[in-house]
Amino acid sequence: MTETVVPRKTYVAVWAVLMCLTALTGAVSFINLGEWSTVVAIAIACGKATLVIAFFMHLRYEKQRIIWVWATVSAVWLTILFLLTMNDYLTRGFLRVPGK
Amino acid sequence: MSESSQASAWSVREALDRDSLHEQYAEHDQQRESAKLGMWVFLATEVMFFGGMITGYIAYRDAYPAAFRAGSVHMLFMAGTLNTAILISASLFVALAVHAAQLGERKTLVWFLSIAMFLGVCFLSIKGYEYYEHWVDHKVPGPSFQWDGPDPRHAEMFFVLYFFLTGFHALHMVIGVSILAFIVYFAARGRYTPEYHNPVENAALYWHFVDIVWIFLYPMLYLIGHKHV
Amino acid sequence: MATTGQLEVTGYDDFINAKSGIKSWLFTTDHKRIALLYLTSITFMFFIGALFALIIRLELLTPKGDLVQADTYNKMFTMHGLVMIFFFLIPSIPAVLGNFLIPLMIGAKDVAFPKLNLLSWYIYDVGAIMFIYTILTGGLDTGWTFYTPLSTSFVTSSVVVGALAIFVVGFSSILTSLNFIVTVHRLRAPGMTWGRLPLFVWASYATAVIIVLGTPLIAISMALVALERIFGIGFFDPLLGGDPLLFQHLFWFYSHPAVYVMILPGMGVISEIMTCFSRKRVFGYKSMALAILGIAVFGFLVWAHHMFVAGISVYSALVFSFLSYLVAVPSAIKVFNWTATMYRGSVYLLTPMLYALAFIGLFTIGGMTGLFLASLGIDVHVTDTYFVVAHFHYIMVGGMVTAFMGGMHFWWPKISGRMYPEGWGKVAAAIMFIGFNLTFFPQFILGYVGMNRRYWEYASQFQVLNVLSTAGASVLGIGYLLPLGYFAWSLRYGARAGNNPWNAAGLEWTVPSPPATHNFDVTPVVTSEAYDYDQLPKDIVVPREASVVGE
Amino acid sequence: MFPLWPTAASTISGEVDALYLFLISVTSAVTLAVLCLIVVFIFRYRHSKHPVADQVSGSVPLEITWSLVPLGIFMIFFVWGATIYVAEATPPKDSLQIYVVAKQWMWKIEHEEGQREINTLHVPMNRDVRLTMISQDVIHSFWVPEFRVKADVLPGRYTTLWFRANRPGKYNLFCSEYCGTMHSGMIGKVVVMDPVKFQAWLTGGGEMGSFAATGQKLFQELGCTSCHRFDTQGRGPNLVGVYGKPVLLDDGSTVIADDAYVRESILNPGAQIVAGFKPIMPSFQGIVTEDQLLSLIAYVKSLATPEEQEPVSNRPPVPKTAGGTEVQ
Repeated sequence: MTETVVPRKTYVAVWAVLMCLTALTGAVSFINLGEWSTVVAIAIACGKATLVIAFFMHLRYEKQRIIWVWATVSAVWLTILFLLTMNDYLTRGFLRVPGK
Repeated sequence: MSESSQASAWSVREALDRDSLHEQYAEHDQQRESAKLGMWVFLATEVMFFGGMITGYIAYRDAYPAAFRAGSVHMLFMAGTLNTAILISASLFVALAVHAAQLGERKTLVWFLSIAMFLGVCFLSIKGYEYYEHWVDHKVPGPSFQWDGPDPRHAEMFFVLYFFLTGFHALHMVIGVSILAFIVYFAARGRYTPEYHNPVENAALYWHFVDIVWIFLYPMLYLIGHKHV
Repeated sequence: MATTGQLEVTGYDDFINAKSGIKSWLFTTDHKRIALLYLTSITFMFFIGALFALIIRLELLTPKGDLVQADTYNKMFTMHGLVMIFFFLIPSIPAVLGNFLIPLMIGAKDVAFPKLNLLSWYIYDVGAIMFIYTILTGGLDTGWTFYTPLSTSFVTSSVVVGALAIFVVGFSSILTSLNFIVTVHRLRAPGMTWGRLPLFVWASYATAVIIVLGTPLIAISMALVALERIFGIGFFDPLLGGDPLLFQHLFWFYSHPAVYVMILPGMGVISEIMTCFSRKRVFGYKSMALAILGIAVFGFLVWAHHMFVAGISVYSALVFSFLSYLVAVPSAIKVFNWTATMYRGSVYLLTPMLYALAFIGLFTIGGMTGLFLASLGIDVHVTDTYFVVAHFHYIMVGGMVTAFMGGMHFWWPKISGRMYPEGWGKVAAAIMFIGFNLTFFPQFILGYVGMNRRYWEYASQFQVLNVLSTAGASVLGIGYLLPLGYFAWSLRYGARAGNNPWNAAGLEWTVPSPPATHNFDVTPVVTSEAYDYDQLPKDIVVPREASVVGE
Repeated sequence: MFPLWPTAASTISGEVDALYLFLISVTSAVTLAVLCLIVVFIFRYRHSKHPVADQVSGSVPLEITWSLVPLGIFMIFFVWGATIYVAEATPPKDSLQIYVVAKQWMWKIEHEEGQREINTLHVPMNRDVRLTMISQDVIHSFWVPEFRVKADVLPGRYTTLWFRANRPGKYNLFCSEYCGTMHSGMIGKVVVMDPVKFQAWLTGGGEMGSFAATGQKLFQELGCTSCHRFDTQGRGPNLVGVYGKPVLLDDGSTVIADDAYVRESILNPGAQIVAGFKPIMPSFQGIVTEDQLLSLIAYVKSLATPEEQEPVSNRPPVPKTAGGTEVQ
């Protein structure tokens, strides 16, 4: 056996934090923070996702480096997809010529 | 009696079958690592699959922010929040089930997975209820779509995105619940041991991934309206 | 390496004869048998695609649309593209040669998930059958690019089944690639470090990474097109403020890297052939491996160069043009390094080497014309013309298919245990090279002069070049049929190959041909780098029937 | 026997051809060099002549050289190509405005003076011509090989193309983006005329009045005038002098009242409401065609005071009264 066995307490603690974060993000959504609303909501979601990946999916205890790589790769590729697509959408109309 | 002893004989034999390494592997650890790596690679694929739709969400929300906020007001905030809590709890039980599998606690494993399945079914039922409410409310895109606000077309686009994103997520939930059902079945027959429980672990990884998708869908769809009355 | 007579080869059960009966093939989990199953399927699909190409070229003999109707013509080029790309090119080298060779090359008994491997072949077949169903029920006329809103709201052909066929076949390549990735990470033999991997394995690995990260995007785009067609409402509906360019972004996010899926494995094959027939290690192993990874990663950053005139912002066009030039650098490195591999080597001009040299020539032309297309000012003029058609055929057919044929000749002795007839091989290679250039070179000129792609009728001043192209295509067709004939012939009459007819480096050549089901009796231990040709015999003595009998 | 080169008939053609020639010379030189090396190596190092290979394993300086030198050359290609592209994307200010509507499988052309044509485009020689294009159905692409310019024509969104023809004659106009069954039949002619003759041609068939006048007529027929009044502020914004200027919206943001904005405001009026107005305007989606929309835009444009047509900066001045449009 080379697997790390995580104590049950840890899982329950992580679950409690996740529930709190859910309550927090729900509560914050009632406050209009303007542009920051989205930033806060996505930041909390990223935090929750990180917890799930680290503890429930055992990435924190993972000894195979390549699994770390693959977990990161999908995030990096998503970023490429979002950034380079939005790079088009956000810069349309810079020249004030329709379609350019 | 004879039936149950036959069943246990079966499960022992199957366990032995399973236990024997597949010929391309030298040792159990290598086999387990391979299975896990395969699952992570597959999850990378799944991330990109949802990424395509989320790209559409980002582009359109950037273009029609007001219509998206207006659309989000029609989301059932309580149902969405409850569903988030349900999924997180289901994930907890799945994680605890893996823990049980690692320790070889067969009964606990079966119980925890069954609870997770039940929570998954709850999630789907609530989702179904939401869809029903949207249908009654004429918020399903298509000929029956009705909108009182100023920008009906872009609001309709919000609902297109809502139904596609949550629909594909729900499809993944259905798959996830079915996978858990298989695992419960085999777990009850004692197929998984502390040495061999790759399927439990991989099913759990998949389940957590589906959970993560929802963790993002929840703020993207439910929380952008600022007033949920 | 005793090449012994037929009766004496009884020491092992080779994978072909280990079991018999159709069931033993349909339920096999042996990666080598699955490779052959794939070979059968893709060859079948190739000839369907070739049939469409034949009709296209015949129609274009004359400027008027006189052979087939406009709709039929549109279906021909749509289905030619779809069949060739999704059902032939993408699975060609990875699923056939990759499946056969990767475990052998890294010293493994099989791939990591043999059942999944078989499943992916079945999924491929389901996709293929769905697509054939589409063909039989009237075909598709969306163009292989499925651009919305033409595909979602206007054409009347069976888009839904066609798009879902692409969706399904995408899963097949994802599963194969997932298998390769895990296999390369986890099943390498002791001593087979990353620095000792043959470049073919590097290339297959990089290809698998592209497929795993890119294919979901084509899957979701196809699913969204199908759903929008079913429900009449969806992501790309301009009425709801949907943007047709969003589809193009998602589509090309996969389909541009897919071009590298269709060339990287070919590059891997060429590296193996060039070293073997130069009797020499590869020039700059590290930079070759890095270039492969560089192409795989940078390939994801350039997709919108297909959209320079499509209405993307000028700023993003500049970014994508710049990035497109960056991805050209590793390709340039590879061409120069292959050439340098021959330097002070000891060159044998055998059939696989002829294909490899043809590859370098054709790929260079294809790559160089890619530089034209990456240049914004030129691209505006030549995009959507025959210039583009010529360019990507130089990469996909001149590159990938040539590499596939080279690889098939190179490893045919390993796969079948028999030698193909060398003379015929050279003749076929020459015919293919001539036919190919005659077919596609005129199209560069046609494009710049002003002939649109996907045109059923064209202006009469383009006819001479089109006739040349059609003539070339007929020659090319003969070039493809010949190997089919002599490969079949060699199965019975070819000389026995022995373990290593080329005296080539690599673990796959240390086992008998055809290999045993379990590949290696004892797990090999690797102690030297790839392409250690100084450790191998200096000469290649191609086995001939006579010498076999004589010994 | 066959053409190698299309006629150059616009100012940009020469520039594209120059870059093309440059690319051809550089790439052929490199390709030939590689092919020659291969041939030389085959002869010098063939097995019969050079039976034992020397195990050269690489040379880092060489490899760096043949990575960096191509990169440098590529940057020339990039910058040169980009220069042409940017020039093609920025129409000069006083270009002749022409509207193009594409549909399966024909081109409809509208001149500001009121001339309408189908599958033929008359343009004057030596004058900048700017096309504002939109598609009624699928994606098309406007291409005149002799001009070396091309731009996709999209449904739901305007795109622009400009050129300056400098050689009289008749040239082919192609649809270059696959658009369905008769894609190859969606061709037309571009007629480049002497400016004087062009003027005569323009006024020749002018019974219908200018394109903006068509728009004005439509504006009245559709009843727009009941809300968009010119003497006073009605239930809708006064449209005089609006075109080309920033508009404050009710969510606090501003947009420039360009073609896209006017189009959106007619089809989807609630999407961007001018500050101080109620979202009461009905949608004209499905009621007006793309040609009619263009004529309405031409009309709104004609209401702009000429010197204010091109605003100086992107940053709009904050209007003093929040209650209405900044234009009075």
